[in-house]
Amino acid sequence: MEWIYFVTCIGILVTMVLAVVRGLVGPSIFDRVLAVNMFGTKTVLFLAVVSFLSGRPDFLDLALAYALINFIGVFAVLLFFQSREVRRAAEAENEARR
Amino acid sequence: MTIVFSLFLLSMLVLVAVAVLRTDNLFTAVMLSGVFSLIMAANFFVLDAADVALTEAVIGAGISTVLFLGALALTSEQDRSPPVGSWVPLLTSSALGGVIIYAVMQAPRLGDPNAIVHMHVAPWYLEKTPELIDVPNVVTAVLASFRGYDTLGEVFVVFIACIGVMSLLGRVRPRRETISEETFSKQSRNLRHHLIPRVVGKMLIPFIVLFGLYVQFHGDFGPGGGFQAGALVAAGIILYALLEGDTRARQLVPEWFSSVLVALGAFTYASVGVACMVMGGRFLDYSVLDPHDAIHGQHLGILLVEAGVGMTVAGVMITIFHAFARRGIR
Amino acid sequence: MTLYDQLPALVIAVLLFTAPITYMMRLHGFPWAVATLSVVTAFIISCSLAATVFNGETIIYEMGGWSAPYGIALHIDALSALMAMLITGASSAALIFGARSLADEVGEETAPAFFSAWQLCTAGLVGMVITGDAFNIFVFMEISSLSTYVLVSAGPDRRALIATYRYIVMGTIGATFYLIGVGFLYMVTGTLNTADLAARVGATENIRLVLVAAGFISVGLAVKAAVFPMHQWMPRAYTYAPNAVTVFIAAASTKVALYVLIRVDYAIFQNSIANHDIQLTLFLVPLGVLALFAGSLLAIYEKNLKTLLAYSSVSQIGYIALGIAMTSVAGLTGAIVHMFNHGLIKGGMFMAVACLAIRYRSVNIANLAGAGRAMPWTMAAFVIGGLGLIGVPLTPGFISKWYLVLAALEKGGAGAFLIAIILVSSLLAVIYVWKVIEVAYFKAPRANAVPVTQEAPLSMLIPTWIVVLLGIWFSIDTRMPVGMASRAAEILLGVK
Amino acid sequence: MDLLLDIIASVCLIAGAFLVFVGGFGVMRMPDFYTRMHAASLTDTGGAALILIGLMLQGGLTLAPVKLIAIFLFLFLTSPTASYALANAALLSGLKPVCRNETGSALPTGQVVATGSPDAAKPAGKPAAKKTAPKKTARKKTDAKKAVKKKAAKKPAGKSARKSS
Amino acid sequence: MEILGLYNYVVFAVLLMVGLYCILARTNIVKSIIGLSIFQSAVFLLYISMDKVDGGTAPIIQPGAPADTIYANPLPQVLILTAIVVGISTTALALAVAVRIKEAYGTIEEDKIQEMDREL
Repeated sequence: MEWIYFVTCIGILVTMVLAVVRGLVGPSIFDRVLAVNMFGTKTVLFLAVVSFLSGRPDFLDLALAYALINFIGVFAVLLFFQSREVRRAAEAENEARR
Repeated sequence: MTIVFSLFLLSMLVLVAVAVLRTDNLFTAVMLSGVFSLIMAANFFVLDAADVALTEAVIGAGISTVLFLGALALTSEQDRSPPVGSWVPLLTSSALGGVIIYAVMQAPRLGDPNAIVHMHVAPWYLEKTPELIDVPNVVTAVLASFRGYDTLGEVFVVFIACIGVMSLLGRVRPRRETISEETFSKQSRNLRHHLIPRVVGKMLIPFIVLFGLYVQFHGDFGPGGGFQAGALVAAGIILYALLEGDTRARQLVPEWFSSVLVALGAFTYASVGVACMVMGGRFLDYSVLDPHDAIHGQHLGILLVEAGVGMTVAGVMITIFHAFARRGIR
Repeated sequence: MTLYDQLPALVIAVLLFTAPITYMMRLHGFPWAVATLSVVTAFIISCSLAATVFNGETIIYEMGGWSAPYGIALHIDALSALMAMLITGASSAALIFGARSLADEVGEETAPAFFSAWQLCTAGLVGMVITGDAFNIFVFMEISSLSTYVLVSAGPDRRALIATYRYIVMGTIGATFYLIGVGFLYMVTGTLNTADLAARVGATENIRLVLVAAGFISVGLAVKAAVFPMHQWMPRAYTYAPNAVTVFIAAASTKVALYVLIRVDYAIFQNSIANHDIQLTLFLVPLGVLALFAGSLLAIYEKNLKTLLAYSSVSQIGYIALGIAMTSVAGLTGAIVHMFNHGLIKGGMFMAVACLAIRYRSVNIANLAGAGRAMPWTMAAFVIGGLGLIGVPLTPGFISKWYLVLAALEKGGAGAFLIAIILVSSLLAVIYVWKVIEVAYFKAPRANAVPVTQEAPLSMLIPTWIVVLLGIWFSIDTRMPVGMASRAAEILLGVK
Repeated sequence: MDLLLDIIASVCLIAGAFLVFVGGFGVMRMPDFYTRMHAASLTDTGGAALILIGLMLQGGLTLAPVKLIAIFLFLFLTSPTASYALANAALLSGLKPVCRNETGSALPTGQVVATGSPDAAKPAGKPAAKKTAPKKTARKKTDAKKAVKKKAAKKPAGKSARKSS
Repeated sequence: MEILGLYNYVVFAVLLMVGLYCILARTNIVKSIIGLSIFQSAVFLLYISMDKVDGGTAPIIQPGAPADTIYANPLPQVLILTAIVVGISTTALALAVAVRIKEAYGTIEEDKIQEMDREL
């Protein structure tokens, strides 16, 4: 059973690398956010499998916490995008006045 | 096994760090530094540091990303640093790296059971904790009791950060940006019109807070404790603030309440210490809290102290978040 | 346990316990009152601690009842008691002195946060000097630095913000370097208690790690102490902080970093690394000499009085660094006495500057023309302080320089070179002090300037003069500072 | 019985890992943001579900399966929500989905063409599409997917948005 | 294997370099603060790498665990818990200062701020 966990872990890790590469490449900002979000879910899975692999399933708490935190991050980003439009408009107005 | 995982995770870490350095877009940098924290946390978990992994995930990836985004919203998104012409930074940092690599070549390899680190103090903690404190989580025991004085200091570090942010952003009114009514009316500082996220998010908030409380009180038995719990509860409130807007969140958790929480938590910790002195022990010697049973006294002390930590951290994170969120363009 | 046994913990507990209370005070004047009360209490406690350890005893107080190295132990000897006295004394003096000027500079609304930060800053600095645990030093270092950032950022000018930012960056780098050093030490010894570290570092085979740890700790603390090329954060921070804050941090904060440097280097590395005295000399003597000249020269060309004094601090820190680098009892005594005396001198001078600022509204030297006549008492205090910087006999600066010269004489040929440098830099000090005196006493005020006719308020003048007179007292009756310093030096060097 | 459980769990885990990997691969290879998101979010839920079920089978009668179910529910709720929110934000800010025309050449991808109003009630997609119509025809001729992509990559998404508004 | 066992420390060194370079070379204040947080995180890695013991598990004693279970070293973990909280406090304070700088100067580029100060 051990090596099944191990293979699963490696699969998830490779996916994490792919997500990171997407995060680095972009091209748009949304791609990066997508990559970050996806990376978060993969981390949750990774932690869950590793906690079984190391024989300490009581550490699933961590995976749970990650899932929650990841979710909040996406909303923060969303709100940031939303406020950005207004900020841009304000900046443009200020510059026009100058 | 550990080495294989570490290889992956650490290489990613370097990759992300270099990308953070190279990008000109600060938003990208912030997102990537969130990923950086997540990788770091996963790596901590692989290295058997469950408590630290939880803290790094909640604080590093969660709260600090939110804070950075809040700060970006108030400053600027573009890094307009001139192209680097000076060689001083490069030289300094390479010298630093060189010196460290020179030194760590003598360090014991990862996981070496014969390393001196595992010989002196650490086995004592592992051996004596069940006997002296009787708490399964040795990290909690060391944190709250053996090195409780450090933790006291740490609570005050968070406390002072809160004071500092409040005195910088809280009360001094920002210069009013002049924008037209039209732009102003478009400004919405919540996600109330996004129906699905709002419903799902609000559904989750009670669970997040509940989970925070679980982490708080389960900290003696599993990974967790005051810091993680405080940050999680704060994350729940922050989620509410993101969904419903800052104003409503401040109706839910009034400003006076969170600042009372901050002061009360720090005060609780310090007064537990003083209470120990009054009852005839040394500062922060919880054994004297129960005159009949030293171990029970330790339990009581750890419970109170962790509660103080949790209160302070939760209060501080909420207060800091509000301080940033409130300071939008008006 | 009697109250007397609890004193070492009480000095911290009093400050930490009341800081949240101060923060919750919303009534006019109360935050200041609570802060002053707790800081003065801490001062009294440190004085009684100093009385206990005056004869060379060491108090060990085990926090939480856990014995070192498993728990954290406070470790108080003559040196730490002297420093604790300096810190709490400077803090209370600056608070009492600053009641008026802080009310001016810090708004009513930010007052609770500000005074709470002040208390925590004091607590952090005291915590650093009385603890016997390497990591605990880091924690308290962060308390003191974070609260210092808050204090500096309260300055009225917008440049205070940028000064704070620079200070945060440099301070964090310094603290992180220290943390790295401690990490390496922990790696080779498995302990964090300083006494235990001292015993175990010598036994290690991984000498590279120890050496690099020593390097990181020294550089990190040198950044914190503003030793010459790492001093950039300091002049701005001193200049744009509120005046009373400058009094406090100039008197106490950089000295504490130097204290930790002395403590860690002498207690841990000096006995365990071969030829470490030479390494220390090679590290600190060039920096000290450079600091003496660069600091003085920068001060000579400076137009702002506060910045001028800050640069003079850079050069005075050079003296202390030289004293530390000599690794002899006389040199170390000189360094420790100078830490104490320079705290007194600079504290007094910045107090005088604050008095000037409250009337003149600007501390540009050019604007101070005629101050000698308008504010005779303030300027007299300033001049006495300036004489102390130069090192004229009967001022505190003379005593410390005397010990430094004695230590240099022991060194033979190289010592003569050092003596020459000390003399030259004293002459440079004459120039920059004279620059201020000339403007204040011998220049007529500008025609268009608003004439200042009033002396500073008594609430500020009296503390200033108390500090100045204390300085003179300690230069005549040198038993307390020199006695404690030489005892501390003997303990550190293991000569008895 | 144990063996059977092990086998089912192994199959679940491997299948889950494979799905997860496919998702990652898709995120790397798909041509534009929306298709990438499709790859990520679909396989995210599927792969996660399989892996978590596999672990549940191994957990036995302890607290672990309960926690796994909690994680599963969380992911099941939050992952699509996050995807929705993100797609919504992308669409509102004017990021256009790619669509193929008859010749098979792809249109510019990942480029922000117009600033949508943050107001959700407004159908922001349509006006944005109209505005960019001339641009499209111009680009079609070049028929060089890579070149366009490069351009898009060079320009941070925000800049062009500000210019066009 | 021996060299791989030191990989953690090498990465620690590289991260420190990246962080320090980011602080020193970039004039953008927020970017420098991000660099500062990377710089601090690197130290976390140093400490946590020390705590691992081969075949060990996290130092949370399980009720039914065999007596010879190996546990990781708890002390570095405690220290780093403290350091993480110190790190976020510093970051928060620095960001607050950055926001105020933006409001006072209208920019967060240090070189521009320096020019503006020189004009005074």
